[in-house]
Amino acid sequence: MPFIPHTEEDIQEMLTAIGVDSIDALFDEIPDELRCGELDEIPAGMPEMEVSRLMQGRARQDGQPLCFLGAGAYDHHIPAAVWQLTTRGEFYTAYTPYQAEASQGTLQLLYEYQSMMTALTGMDVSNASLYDGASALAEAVLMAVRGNRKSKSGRILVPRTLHPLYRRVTHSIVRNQGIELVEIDYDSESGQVDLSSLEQHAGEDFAALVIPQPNFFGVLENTDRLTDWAHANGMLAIAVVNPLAMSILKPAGEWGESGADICCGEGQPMGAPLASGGPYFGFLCCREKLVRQMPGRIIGKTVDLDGKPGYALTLQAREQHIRRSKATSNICTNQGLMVTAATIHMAIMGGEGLQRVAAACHANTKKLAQTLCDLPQVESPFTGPVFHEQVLRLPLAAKDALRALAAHNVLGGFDLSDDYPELENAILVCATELRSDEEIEQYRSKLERVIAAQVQTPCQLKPDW
Amino acid sequence: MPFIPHTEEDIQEMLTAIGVDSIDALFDEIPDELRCGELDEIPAGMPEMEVSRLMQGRARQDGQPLCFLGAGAYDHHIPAAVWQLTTRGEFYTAYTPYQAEASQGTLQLLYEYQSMMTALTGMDVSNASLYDGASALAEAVLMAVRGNRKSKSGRILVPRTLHPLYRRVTHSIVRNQGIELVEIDYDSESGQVDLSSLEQHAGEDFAALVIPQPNFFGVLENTDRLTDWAHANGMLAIAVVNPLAMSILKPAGEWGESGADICCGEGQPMGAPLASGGPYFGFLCCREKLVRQMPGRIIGKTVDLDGKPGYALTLQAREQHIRRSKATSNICTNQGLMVTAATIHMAIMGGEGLQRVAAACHANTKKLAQTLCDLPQVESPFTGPVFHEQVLRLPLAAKDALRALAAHNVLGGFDLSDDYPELENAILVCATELRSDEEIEQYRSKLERVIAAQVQTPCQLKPDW
Amino acid sequence: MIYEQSRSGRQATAQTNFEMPALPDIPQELLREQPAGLPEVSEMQAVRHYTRLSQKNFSIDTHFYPLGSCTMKYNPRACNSLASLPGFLSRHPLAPDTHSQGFMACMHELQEILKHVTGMHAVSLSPAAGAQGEFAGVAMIRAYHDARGDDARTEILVPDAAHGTNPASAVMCGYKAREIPTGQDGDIDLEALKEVLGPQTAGIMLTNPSTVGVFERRIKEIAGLVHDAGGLLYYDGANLNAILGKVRPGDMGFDVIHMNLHKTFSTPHGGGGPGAGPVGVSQRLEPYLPVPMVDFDGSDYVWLTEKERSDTIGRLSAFAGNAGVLLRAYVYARLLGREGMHRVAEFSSLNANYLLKRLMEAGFDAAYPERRASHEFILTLKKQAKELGVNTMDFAKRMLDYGVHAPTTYFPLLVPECLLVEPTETEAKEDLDDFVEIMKTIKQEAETQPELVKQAPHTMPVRRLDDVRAARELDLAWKGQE
Amino acid sequence: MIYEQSRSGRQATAQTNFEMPALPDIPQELLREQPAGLPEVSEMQAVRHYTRLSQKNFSIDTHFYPLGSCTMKYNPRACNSLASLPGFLSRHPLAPDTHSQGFMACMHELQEILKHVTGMHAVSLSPAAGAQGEFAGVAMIRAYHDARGDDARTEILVPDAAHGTNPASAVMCGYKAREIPTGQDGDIDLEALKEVLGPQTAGIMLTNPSTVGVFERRIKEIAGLVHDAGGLLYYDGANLNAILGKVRPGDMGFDVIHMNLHKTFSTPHGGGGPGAGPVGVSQRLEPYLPVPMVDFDGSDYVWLTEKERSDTIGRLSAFAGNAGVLLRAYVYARLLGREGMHRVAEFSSLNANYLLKRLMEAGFDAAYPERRASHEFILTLKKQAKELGVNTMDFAKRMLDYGVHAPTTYFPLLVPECLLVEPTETEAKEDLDDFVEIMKTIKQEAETQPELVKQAPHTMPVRRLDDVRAARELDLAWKGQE
Ligand SMILES: Cc1ncc(COP(=O)(O)O)c(C=O)c1O
Ligand SMILES: Cc1ncc(COP(=O)(O)O)c(C=O)c1O
Repeated sequence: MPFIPHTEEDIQEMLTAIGVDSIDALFDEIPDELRCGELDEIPAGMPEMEVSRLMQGRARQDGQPLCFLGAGAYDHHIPAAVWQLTTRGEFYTAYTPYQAEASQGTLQLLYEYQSMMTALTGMDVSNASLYDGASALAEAVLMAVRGNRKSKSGRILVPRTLHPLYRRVTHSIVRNQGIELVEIDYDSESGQVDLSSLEQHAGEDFAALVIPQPNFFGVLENTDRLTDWAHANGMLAIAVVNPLAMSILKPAGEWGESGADICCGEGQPMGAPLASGGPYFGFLCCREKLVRQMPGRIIGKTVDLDGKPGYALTLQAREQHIRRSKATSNICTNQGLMVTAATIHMAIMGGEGLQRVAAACHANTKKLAQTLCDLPQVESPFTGPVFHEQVLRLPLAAKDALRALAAHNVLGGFDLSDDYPELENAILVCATELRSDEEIEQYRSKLERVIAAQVQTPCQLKPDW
Repeated sequence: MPFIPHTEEDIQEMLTAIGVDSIDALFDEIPDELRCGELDEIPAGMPEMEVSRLMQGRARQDGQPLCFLGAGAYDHHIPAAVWQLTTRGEFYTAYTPYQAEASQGTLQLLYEYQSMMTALTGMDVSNASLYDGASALAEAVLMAVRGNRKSKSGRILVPRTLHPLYRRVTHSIVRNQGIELVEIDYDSESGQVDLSSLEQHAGEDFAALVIPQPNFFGVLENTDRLTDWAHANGMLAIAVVNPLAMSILKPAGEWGESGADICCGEGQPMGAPLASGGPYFGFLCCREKLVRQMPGRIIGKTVDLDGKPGYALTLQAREQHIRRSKATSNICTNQGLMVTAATIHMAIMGGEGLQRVAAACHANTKKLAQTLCDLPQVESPFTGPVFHEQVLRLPLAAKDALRALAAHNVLGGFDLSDDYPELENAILVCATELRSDEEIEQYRSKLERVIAAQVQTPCQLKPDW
Repeated sequence: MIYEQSRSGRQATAQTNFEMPALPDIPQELLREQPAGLPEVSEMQAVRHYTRLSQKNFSIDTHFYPLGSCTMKYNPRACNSLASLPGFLSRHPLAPDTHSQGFMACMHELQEILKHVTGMHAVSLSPAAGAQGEFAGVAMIRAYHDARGDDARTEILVPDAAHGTNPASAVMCGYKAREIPTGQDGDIDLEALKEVLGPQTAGIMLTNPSTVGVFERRIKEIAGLVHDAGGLLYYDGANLNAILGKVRPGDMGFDVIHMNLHKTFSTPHGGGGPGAGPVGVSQRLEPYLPVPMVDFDGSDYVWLTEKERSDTIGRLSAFAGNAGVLLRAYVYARLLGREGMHRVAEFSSLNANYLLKRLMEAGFDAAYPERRASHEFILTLKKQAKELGVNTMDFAKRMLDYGVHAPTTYFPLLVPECLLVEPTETEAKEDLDDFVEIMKTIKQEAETQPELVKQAPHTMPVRRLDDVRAARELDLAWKGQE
Repeated sequence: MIYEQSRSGRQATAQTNFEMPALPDIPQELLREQPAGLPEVSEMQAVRHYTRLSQKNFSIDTHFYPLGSCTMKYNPRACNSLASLPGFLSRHPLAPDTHSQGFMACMHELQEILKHVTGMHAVSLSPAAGAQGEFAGVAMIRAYHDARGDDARTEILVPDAAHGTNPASAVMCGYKAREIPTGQDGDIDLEALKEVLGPQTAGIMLTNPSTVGVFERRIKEIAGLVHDAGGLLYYDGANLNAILGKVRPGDMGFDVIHMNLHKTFSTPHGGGGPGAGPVGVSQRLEPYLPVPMVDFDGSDYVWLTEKERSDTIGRLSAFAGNAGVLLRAYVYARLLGREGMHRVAEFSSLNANYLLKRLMEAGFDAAYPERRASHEFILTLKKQAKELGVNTMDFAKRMLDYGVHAPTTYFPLLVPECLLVEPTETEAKEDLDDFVEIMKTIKQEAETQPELVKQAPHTMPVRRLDDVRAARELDLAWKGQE
């Protein structure tokens, strides 16, 4: 009986103590007609050895293609120490730290995390995580609607330069509360928020303006100007940032005259492997004045009976387990273990270490884009400065190019044509610090072949390789 | 400076405190002419990210061929828990437990290990490990020479059914002390020790007889008879056993009338991965009366000042750090971490669990041998019962067959022709519990092709594939 | 504090032992002036700090942890290592299907297993935790009513004993949450339910066994009543461990369910998460399931997204949810198989009923003494609190001194001075017996030296913490050495 | 004790959840009657037991561990994960060269790095630890003399301060070990050396810096004397950390050296091992190196075995030694590179000299106050022992209470009441300063409340253990519940 320690003798003694004949008798309050049968559709149990074989085969099956794909999930080096520590049983198998005295490990770590995130973003406070970057933005939007007392509209300005999946997730989550996301277009030259589209909404009632940095095109927005514009128009400024980019960029808390009000994003670049998209974690920071609108766990430092410092969950009156239907959110379980990894990751990398990584990503992406733009008819449509992703326009359909590259075991980037058809054959490429010069050259030479094949024999476009 | 925490300020303060100008001044007692230069032949340091890339490439390069090779190192399933626990920093980065009070984790674990090994082998006491199975046998031989007061010859009877590498290692280690290993032949029908060759030495002065179980051919020896013969002839009986086999076989401590005197072997099947041959660990158990002849660490249970049980290194007067040139051995560092893994492995598997694994190995090897013997001209030369390895004779040179199989990514077994040329084209095969029916069939079909190729076009023997 | 070990200029340079490229093309006004104020420590300092910090936690791997409603059972180590195989860790979430068949096969099979074990018609794996599953479920209820033009339904009913996420999730979906009372016997007050049911009822959220630890016997009748009123039934699967392989929510009449894989399927809780909260639905809610989902087209596994499923409530996270958690749950499901799943309910119930019986014999009061325990049960220390002035919190803190994590305290709210105890199936009888002895000892201490208990814990890294100060003098981030 | 949790019939069945095949073809008399008496526990019990047990250890990952002669420095976690890549773990030791080039490339490069950093002519990696390296080294010395027919050499000289393995290894090779005294200044007594050198001298084993923590200044002179007498020089590389990248044993005139990779190359000590003790030799000893070794033939890596190297002293373990440890050392060497290696000696010396200086200021006596410390140094607590009745062992035990592992005590034997302190380069200045404060505190305690120190430790899982009883009433294995 996998994972069940009971011996026959134990079972008999326990049944006797309870005063029943059989284990089945323990279910006697359940109406007979509800009892289910053998569940034959579920496979029989297997020993660990066989499950291992199965999973090894499955994992191998997917190959490990060369990754130039970002679009919200980035292939970074993670120091070996990070996960060797994170998977220690004491972190891995603890529950949410409800009993503070028996959970100082997790609690102190989370306090350290909050400290690091506020340092990185320049905000006053941080919570202890949300599910992922996209749902964190949804929570930030809800927070802004609650927090912006002046606005009654429940409307939010969202640029099209924001990740399309983030826009969809936010919409799915906030629409049932009647909140409306209003999109603003981008400048087709710079790839940044189009200031004239923005200006059209000046003076209207919006709870907040969402400001991505970098934006989905990899381009850096003029965050000072956008933040000040939002504030001037009675809106809160919600920053959606890449935490690695924050290590070199002006932190959200310092944008414009008075800084962003809320800063959220995807924590994955801080120690989470790509891992099919999760678990990652959403981070959420804000100005002190908004702290009571925050969703999720928050850890506070306090003292014990002897005056010794200690850590505990605090401001729980915001949360569902205390406030129930009046809570700031329904979130309960968050992404604690990912935060554990992120905290250790940030502690090991340090502020300057992250800068080196960020700068290396930037340099590699520039190198990649230049290398690819040397190919005939490959060009970079936007002029705005980028962080570690860049849009490229190809001489063939993005879908076809990417499929052909994948057949060569190269993940060539993100196909922009569904979300931004006006960009035509555009893809979004990314080269993190992990990509070597040889790998960049590999991409170039494969793309060259793909383009050549396309030009010469268009019928071969549907890859049969 | 990788792994060096000193800031510039630290360095200056420390130099000032010491009263020198520079770090270099700390080496002022070293004659100038001895100082070496820049060591340009050593490559420059690399960040962890690059070393990771390098090592991933190297590890991938060697493939993961299908393994039917044993010959002293076996491909077993290891429960995932084993190494996740073993690599916890508190086990992984501790030193030998010299300060008992600060090392109760390691010490208690080692005491548990000793308890498990004595249970498995049926011996009275166990040490806390030696380097590997082969060197453990060398130590057992030295121990027997010291321990057998009646024998003066320094001679040891060693059957040819013992692993040839074990014979070589033992020879390398004991020969400088003038100890002689005398070989006895095997019965060409059964594959067991040849009793008549043995009988020739009856009455001669030998310190010990070495008894492998199973022997190198995978065949089970008649251990009762051999043990009794040794004792009747004034020799100690040294058992060399596979610990997994011990889970189903009569334990060495119960062999014959009074049991083996010393029992040693390779611990690898208890939780150590194949890993290119190491680290594994040698185990060494003996009768209580020989305990003061034992080499290596031994842990004893005792009490503290309050009478509370605790564990400590004991009988240290046998060891080099106390007895120096009169120690039972020069061993100091042993294979503690492998023992940690083995202890956890045995605790999780339990006695019955190990039996299941052993029986599955046995059944798989029988299945493999039968399947292969269905091929034309493949036969099994020995009649003795086997554990989980078996000798097969092929219709082509073993070297060629194995090379051809390897080109098909199958490790087909161990080539016996160098060590036992009289067996002709013989190989030693092994199918552990990990080998599935499909894999056995894969071996069969590849061997079939190899044999067919050989028969039809002998010129193709030298594989150019 | 890691910051206390920080020194300006210190670095774990094995990580960043490379040149820092310049950033000439990024305008100065977009750059930060100083590196972020993260700790500056060596790699060893970080390793040592976090290793020692971890040792200050109670966890499944170190302690009995009978935290009711949380199903803290053994998290098999194989789940961790197999979900962490390099092929899985390196898979980009947007990798094309050609490079995803292995992963997608696992997901599809997990969908199928969860379908069968809950008796639902279809499953989507994407919700990241129980609460997000609840959100998805209620959003689907809303989408269903909306699709039928039945848009006057404004209320979701929740029992007063329900978990806080239930009403909170209803509100997130734009509903009002309306409480219904629990009867004396732990079952829902059926009369009260009948009274509040009506055309404004969008649905009801139930846990069964309920959060008071007993099986709602008249579930079929409730289902009938709610359905008759035009509402749908939501099953909060947090307590699925009690009935796994014994009864299926689908058979009870539920329309939608979420499962906490970090409970019933034993993925680790990680000190707060991540979890996974897949949702299962009956046929009529199937079109609304959150995306993405995995389908098998006869030869390949394919993703179903907004494109293929236009009625979906949408996407709840950027990618496919907590994939790594789902892989762990999949491994667990394959290790257990169908027989193993039956045994989960059997032995978690055996342990709970045994422990309850022994504690009652030891003089503790059950909240529902006439009822079978499910996989958990409630004690009430009302008597002790009143007679000895030692309350549930004191008991809980004292337990820590005895090396047992406290059960859930003061939840559900309707039972005064309650302890919700869930031993789970992976604990041995000896551990339950030890727990009984500890409870007896604390009771005796409460009688003879109440201060000892009221001041507990005494052996933890800190003594009892000042929560009021934590909330009043907010200190939420390190501001430098004081 | 894990056995105390054992119950007959309990099993961790996720591992062995399969039919037990019969064994019809094995004769009954060869089979055992009962399963071996191993513990019968659940997987969770094992996990919990060994997790908690581990927490009772001091270790580098948790504590400052200045154990002299042991070089307890940070063990980079990358070394562990990269040596544990599936490709490396699954490689069979007898796999053909076609399936071994990746592994062999690492081994060959490691041989080269070790050659260059020690200044030797050739290196074999196979010895499993320092002592086995010593054995190999002395066996090569013997093989060398034997090959020249110079077989009257019966003695190996070892300083009185030498590690116990030195004389023991000499004896394992059939030699007599003869001690030579250390002078007042910590260097070898050269006159005494001259006296014992002669035609019976096979060689001398030295550590430099020596085990008294100072650099043997007249090493060149010693080398000349020994060589003139026809003997060879053995370098015990346990203290290589002190000179890595600064001085090379080959340049000092040594003929053979072993290196403790589990010290200088920072592979973990694992609570007792495994280590790795590669040997390097001068040209004349090259033919005798232990096998196997890795060679590069211009296109492929190939093994050198007994076949190719007929003069070898042979094979010391069945396969190629502690391969996994060697991989860890290789990773470490690549992370550090040549610059990193220079810094090892620099910063380990800086730390040692700083700590010594501060402790002397605090009133502690250095054994060799006039000398530079190398990477370690010796204090003598003679004065304290005499005046206060608090000896070195008491100091050591009290340190544990302050969260620092004790330095090596009572070694080397020639310095009374000594502590051999080796901070290593990976400790931060703050930790050294803390150590000084702790030593001061204990000194003060020894003066004012000596019993507190003599009874120490007070905060460990056990108090001081009865070693005499351990040796007298031998209890070496669990014999069942008493
Ligand atoms: C009864 C019940 N419902 C819902 C939840 C919410 O699940 P989660 O924490 O995964 O969001 C929980 C667990 O916390 C619970 O116990
Ligand atoms: C000076 C010295 N020589 C030799 C050794 C022996 O090395 P090992 O323990 O690896 O056998 C040691 C370490 O214990 C040592 O400190």
